This record gives sequence, structure tokens and C-alpha cells, in this order.
Amino acid sequence: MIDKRVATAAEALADVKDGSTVLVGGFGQVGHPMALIDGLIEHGAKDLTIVCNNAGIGTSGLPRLMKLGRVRKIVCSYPRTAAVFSELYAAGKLELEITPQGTLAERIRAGGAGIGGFYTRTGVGTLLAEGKETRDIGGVSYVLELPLKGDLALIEAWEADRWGNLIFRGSGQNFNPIMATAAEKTVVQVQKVHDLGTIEPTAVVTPSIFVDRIVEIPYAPPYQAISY
Amino acid sequence: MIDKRVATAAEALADVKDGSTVLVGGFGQVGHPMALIDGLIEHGAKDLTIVCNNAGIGTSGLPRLMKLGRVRKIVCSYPRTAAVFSELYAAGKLELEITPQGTLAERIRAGGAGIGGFYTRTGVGTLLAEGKETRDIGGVSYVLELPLKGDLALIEAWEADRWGNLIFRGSGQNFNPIMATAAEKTVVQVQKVHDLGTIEPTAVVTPSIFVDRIVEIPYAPPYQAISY
Amino acid sequence: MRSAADRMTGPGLDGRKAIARLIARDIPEGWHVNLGIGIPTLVGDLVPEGREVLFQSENGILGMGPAPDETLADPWLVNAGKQNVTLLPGASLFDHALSFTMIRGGHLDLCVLGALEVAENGDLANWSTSASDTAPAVGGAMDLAVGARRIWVAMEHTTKQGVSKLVRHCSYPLTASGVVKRIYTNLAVIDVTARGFEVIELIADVDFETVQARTDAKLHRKDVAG
Amino acid sequence: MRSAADRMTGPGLDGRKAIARLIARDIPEGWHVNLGIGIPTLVGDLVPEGREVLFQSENGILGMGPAPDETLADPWLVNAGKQNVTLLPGASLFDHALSFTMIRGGHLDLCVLGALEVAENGDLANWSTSASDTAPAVGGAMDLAVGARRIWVAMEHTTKQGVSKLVRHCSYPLTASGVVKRIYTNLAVIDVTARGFEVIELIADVDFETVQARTDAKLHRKDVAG
Repeated sequence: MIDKRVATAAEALADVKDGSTVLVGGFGQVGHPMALIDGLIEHGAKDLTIVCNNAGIGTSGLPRLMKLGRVRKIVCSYPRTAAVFSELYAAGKLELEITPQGTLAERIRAGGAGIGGFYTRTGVGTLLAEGKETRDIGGVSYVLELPLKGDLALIEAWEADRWGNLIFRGSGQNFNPIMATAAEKTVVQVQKVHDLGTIEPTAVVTPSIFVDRIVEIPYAPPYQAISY
Repeated sequence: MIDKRVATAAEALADVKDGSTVLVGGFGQVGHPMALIDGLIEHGAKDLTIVCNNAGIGTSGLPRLMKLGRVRKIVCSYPRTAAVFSELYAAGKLELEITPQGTLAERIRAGGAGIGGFYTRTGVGTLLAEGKETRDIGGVSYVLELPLKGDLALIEAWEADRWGNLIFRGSGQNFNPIMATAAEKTVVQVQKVHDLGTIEPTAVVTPSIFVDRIVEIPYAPPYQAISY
Repeated sequence: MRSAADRMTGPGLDGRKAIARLIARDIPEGWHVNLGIGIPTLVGDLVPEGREVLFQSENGILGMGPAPDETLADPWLVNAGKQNVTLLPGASLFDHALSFTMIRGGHLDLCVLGALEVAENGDLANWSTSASDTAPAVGGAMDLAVGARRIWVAMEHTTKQGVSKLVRHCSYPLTASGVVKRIYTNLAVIDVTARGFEVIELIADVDFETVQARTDAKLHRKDVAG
Repeated sequence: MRSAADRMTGPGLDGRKAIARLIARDIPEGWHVNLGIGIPTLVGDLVPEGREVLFQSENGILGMGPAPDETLADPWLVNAGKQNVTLLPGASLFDHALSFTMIRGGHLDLCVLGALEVAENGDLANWSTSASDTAPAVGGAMDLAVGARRIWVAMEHTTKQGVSKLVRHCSYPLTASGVVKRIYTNLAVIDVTARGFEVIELIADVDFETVQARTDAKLHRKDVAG
């Protein structure tokens, strides 16, 4: 019987290696896997590259991981959400690869879909295209962007089954479905695991093939819902 | 009030021009918009390029359109489904652009997503990569594929609302959701139009932004379900 | 009532709402629209009653409704500015890949963005104040700027220091080249045309010369050559 | 019981099922598997009871169950061969973009394909008999061949004319280079290794020399050097 449930975040993350690239889902705090990030903090892995749209909020989760000096580099579109990031970056203690949000999403999708690279108009003629190949296709300028893959993806979904089919709530999809496709191991934090067959085949957003481990964390609202 | 419903296929297709590129959904007969193809036959447009995974089955629909001499070219992965195609192709009366199925899907998605081109391993070193740029990325060989867009997309969905949100049944998604994104005008044949709000926001597969016109055709099974 | 002088030194919330209301007035029924952070976000609540406009958020929402009462807000539903939002009947929810298919693929009729500077050729600078920014953040601005069919900018006409944000050439790093079609400020509504900035509407009691005096680029009068 | 001679002249349905049964025997629980048209399709119904294997179809299905009774078939649900199929509890349905994300992105543990020829370096030819094919058709074969983590081939050992389908070099147009890992025929199970074809199992009463005589490339014995 296929059963991807594990009891704790610690167990789900036991084999994470130093130097890993970790894709972390969420947009703001919605769909952001706080319990798994706490697990990563506990685990102790260091020299990490974090791929996440934001750099976290406040002092828990990603900001704490950064503060503990465990993050070497962050790849994101909008890091200016946590004071810790700004301090460490200004002090030269954190590498930053800033990527337009749609390009970040498409690079992750490309990583999951076996695409070797793609051309986008986004960023052409700007600082963020510097050092990248640009190319004229049909009279339009494009920049070549390369895929992004993770050793590990940490994502949050609303509900699952033991095979790992996932559904999401509200705006909780965001980067999670594409990140699930783009890592060697995808670990999911869900609020409820249902019997197989409870989630309708047409309702599945992330098919089970993309999920490796499931940690059930009882129902709770997103860690923090802040307007800023 | 936004209302994309039109009464008939004829009305939905009134402005189709000769020489159009038409994306046609479906895999076999499932999700294949037979009523809209009949409308296109009635309309009389000629010199068409048809993009469809298969070349139809039997003598109705696409085979009839081809038989009437209205198709200049077909872009597909598996045309060997209709005798009419094979005859016309052998007689030099039909151009064929054969594309691996996954590359066909990705080219259509790229067309809809504003991607100027992408690199795939599919087809490298084969006849289907001849004349295309190949490139080494990270020690792996890829071939450059370009996006596919349509002047028109003809798709079939299961149910809709008046804004054009779509849901699909069974294996009826196939090429339909990506084709809906990749044409100037997307016309959908659905079996039922519901009140706005009946389809749950999380259940929507094709968001309304991608749909231009909806023709309601009462519930019926796919035109033909043949094993071959 | 706020005076013309107030509007020239920069609007408060009322002034920002006034800009947003003009934009809402000009969005036709049936358009699909993404709203940037700041003044643009205010547009969503100001569309005239009964006009169906579909607001998109890059984190995966199409069909956002009015801002919720704070106590009734669904914490799982936020917009690009991480504010709680509501859904209209007919809304849809999806992931970032499909969201940016909408954005990059040219499916949005309009995106309304804030700006640091707009140049008379339509260049937009709205993400960074220098190449050595201590904490650069671009979000979805670059994708939206090249992807939406039209870019309108909503901004105060000048900085707090009175420096024009409409310029001949951008001095800040670009978000995208030649993309802005129209600018709504506290002083005027200005189209970006082949000949440069063209004033199509003056706000309340401000006259053309006053707006020109506050603008670091030549303004043209609509329907007047030269 | 069919004789060894029968198996050498090409199997009927029983013989094709025998090949498929061997493959089904060798697929571990938990694998995600795409089955090509022909003998591979038969594998789906032959997985030992109670072993959970997820079968994928490139037209947007994961978790196909046994073939349905014809009268109960859902006409909206077909596999890559356009045959009606069923869904297991836990199945999912999706579009071609996501389906080929699975395929091209390396998420399938295995794809079982038919073949016209397999070369000793793992080259696969299974889509076209010549560059001037009068009606070429590739389907998803090229995507599957490069995308799945493992390619196993299920085929008769020789053509009806007795010509070996295991060859030194493919003469038909390639589907993909160097991708085949294992071949199941009516005579043997053969791994494709660094040294070429390696027989890992002989079927019933066929001996190694007989298989070698029917094969247009050198066969190696497993665990025997040279």
C-alpha cells in the first residue's frame, strides 16, 4: 500500500543535506509551510539556497532561518518583506538573486516540466536581463531564462489523500503546485488527510505523482495575515 | 452584463477568415468540438491550417473539412486516424507538420503564455529535429521549439457559466485548456451553461478570461467512441 | 473640499481615491484588469455599480470583489498586496503558472501600476531607485508591464519635494521600455502618444499651464498640433 | 500450452499477454507507469492483486484501473489508444500541459513501449518505417522515450518474416537515442547494458543459443563476462 504520510516534520526532513536548494511555497503567509520551515530550523541544515517569492514576515520561519545564518542565498521576486533579510543583505551576509515574479514561476515550472530554458519578454532592457542572452524572435526581443529545480520542495496544501493528491484553499495555490513538480523530494504540510477516493479526480490540483511525503498539521488559519 | 453566450455555431463563427489557423481540441473524440467543426464546414472558410492532435475519425468533422478541400495544412502528432488524411497527404494535397505530442502541447501553451520559444530534449537526434536549432544546456542536448498560436480555437468543455468559466468531464481536458489560452478568439461548445457562481472558484479549470464565445449544445456523449 | 494647492503638494487618501475614481470611471465593462499596489488597489472598490469588471491578482485570483469587512475576512484569500479580499460569483482560483499565462500572454486588457517615473516615450520606472538598491524587490511589475495589453499609471504628479515624475528620460532603473499608454495624476490625465505626453483631461480647477510648470517634459494639448 | 516454436514465430493474444504478464510481475508497488499502445496496454490488467501501481495516460489520466465491461464504459474516459478505461480511487484528471510535465519532467518511473527495432546501445525506433512514410504519426512516443526514468520495450523478438528486431544499429528512423533499459520478448528478457544486450531471463523452454540465433546482435549472459 502506498502511504506517503509521515508523523512529523522532523521525520519528513531527516535526510536534508547541507547545501540543498529548497523551494518554499506561499505568497505572503497564504500557502506558506510554516511547520515545515520550523522543521528545517530544528534539523540544522545549513548553506541553504532558498527559493521563495518573499523573504518571510516578522521573525519566525524564513527570517529565523536567515537570522541563524543557515541561508547562503535567496532567490525571489519580492524579498522586501522581512527586516532580517534587508539587514543581512545590506551587511553582505546573504546572496540575492532577484527574479521577476512571472519569470520565477515559469523557471520553476520549466524545472518541473523538463524544459531546458525559455524565452520571455519580461525584463528585456532592464538591470535584471544583464548578463543574460537576448534574442530576436519574430521581431520581438526576448531574454533566455533557465529552469530552477530544488533538492527539496516544502509546500502547503489544504487537504490530501495518502497517495498525495492535493487540493488548495483560497489563494493558497500560488507557487505550491509548480514547486511540487520541480524538486527531487516534495514534502507537503496539509491540514487534513482524507481516505483515498474522497477527493474527486477532477478536483485534484496537484496529482499524487509529484508528492513524496505528507505531514498532517491540524486545521489552523495561515500563520499571520498581515496587510503591508 | 458580460454574457458570452451565442445562439448557434454559425453565429459564433461568422467572422472566421480564409487562411485562418484554427486550434481544435480533443484527443480522439473526447473533448473534440464536433458541432463547431460542423459550423466551420457550413461557414465555408478555406485555406485553413488546422492544429489538432489527430486528423479526426471516419468521414464527419475534420475528415469532411479536409475532403472538401478547405484545409491547406494540418499540424498534429498523430494524423493516422482518418483515411481521408492519408489519401490527401499521399496525393500531395495536404501539408503536414508532424510534432511530438508533448511538444505540440508545450508549443500551444507557450503561445498562450507569451513564451517566445523553449528548449526540449524531445526529438533530439531524430527526423523531427531536422532544420531546428539544437543547443547544449548543462551538458544535455535540447532542440528549440517555437510557440503555436491560433486565430481561432474551437474547444469542447462540459459545463460553463456566462462569463466563460469552464469545467471538463473525464479525459475531456486534454488540449482544450491550453488551446483556450492560445488563440485570438476562443469559441467553446459546452453541454450546459450554469448561473454565475454555480461553478466553485476552486473547481474552474479554464478561467473565463480565456473564453470569448459559448455555444450551448445539449448533453450528449462524445460523437463516437471507437477503439482502434 | 481640497484646494488645487493641496493637489499640487500631493494628495492624501482622499486625493488618492480621486485619482482611483477617475480610473474606475474609464474602465469599460468586461475588461480584465490587474491592479498594482498603492493607488491602483483603490480602483477595485470604485467601479460604478452594476458594471462587470474582472480584477485579477497575480497570486492566482480572477474576479475579486469589494474589500471585506475586517472581521469577516477569509485569511486564506489575499491579493498581491497581501490584503484580504473577496470573490465575486464567477471568480476563479489558480496557480502562479496560469496566473502569469494570463499576464505574460497578453490576456489582460489593462494593468494599472504606480510609478517612480514615466518618460515621454512610455518608459516605466517603478521598482528600484538605483542599481545599488540595498533591498531591491520587483514582484510582478516587469511581467505585468510587458504582458498587459495596456499599461496605465496612477501616481502623484510630483514627489513630495515637488520633482516631476513625468520626465523626458527615466533616471531610475527601468521596469520596461515604451509600455505606458496613459497616466492619471492628481493634476491631469495624460496619454503617452507618438509625439509624447498629451493632456486629455485637467483635474478640477487646475489649468494647463500649471500642469506644464509642474512637469519636466513637454506637454501637448489634445487636438492641438505641435 | 503453446510450444516454443509458436513463440518463435510470433505470439498471438495469449503470447502477447504472456509478455505483458512478465512486465506486470516486475513493476514494483508505487511506480508511476505509462503504457504504450499494443502489448504494453495489456500490462495494466495483469498487475498482481493488491499491488498499487499508478498507470498514467498522456491524454490526462493518472490512476487508471482495469478495462471496463463494454456496456458500462464511460465514453468520456479513454486512454492513449482511445480505448475506454476506468479510474481507481485516488485517480486524477488533468490537461496535456500537466500530463507532459509528468512525462518530460522525469516524473514517470517507467514507460513501456512497443518497438520496430531496438539497438544494442539502447536506440529506439518505434514511430516510422522510413523518412518518406506516407502517413507518419509519432504521438507521444518521443516525449515518453526521453522523459521517463526507464524505458522498457515489449515486442515480439522477430518480425513475422523472422527478422530480428534486436539489432546492432537501427535502420528505421529513431524515436530517441540510447534510452531503452530492458526488452521483454516472447523469447527472453534482455537488459541493455554498457556491453550491449544481456539476457537476464529465458522464457520457458527456449535456450540461450536459440535466442542468439534469432537475434541480429551479440547477446551476453548475465553474470558471465565477455
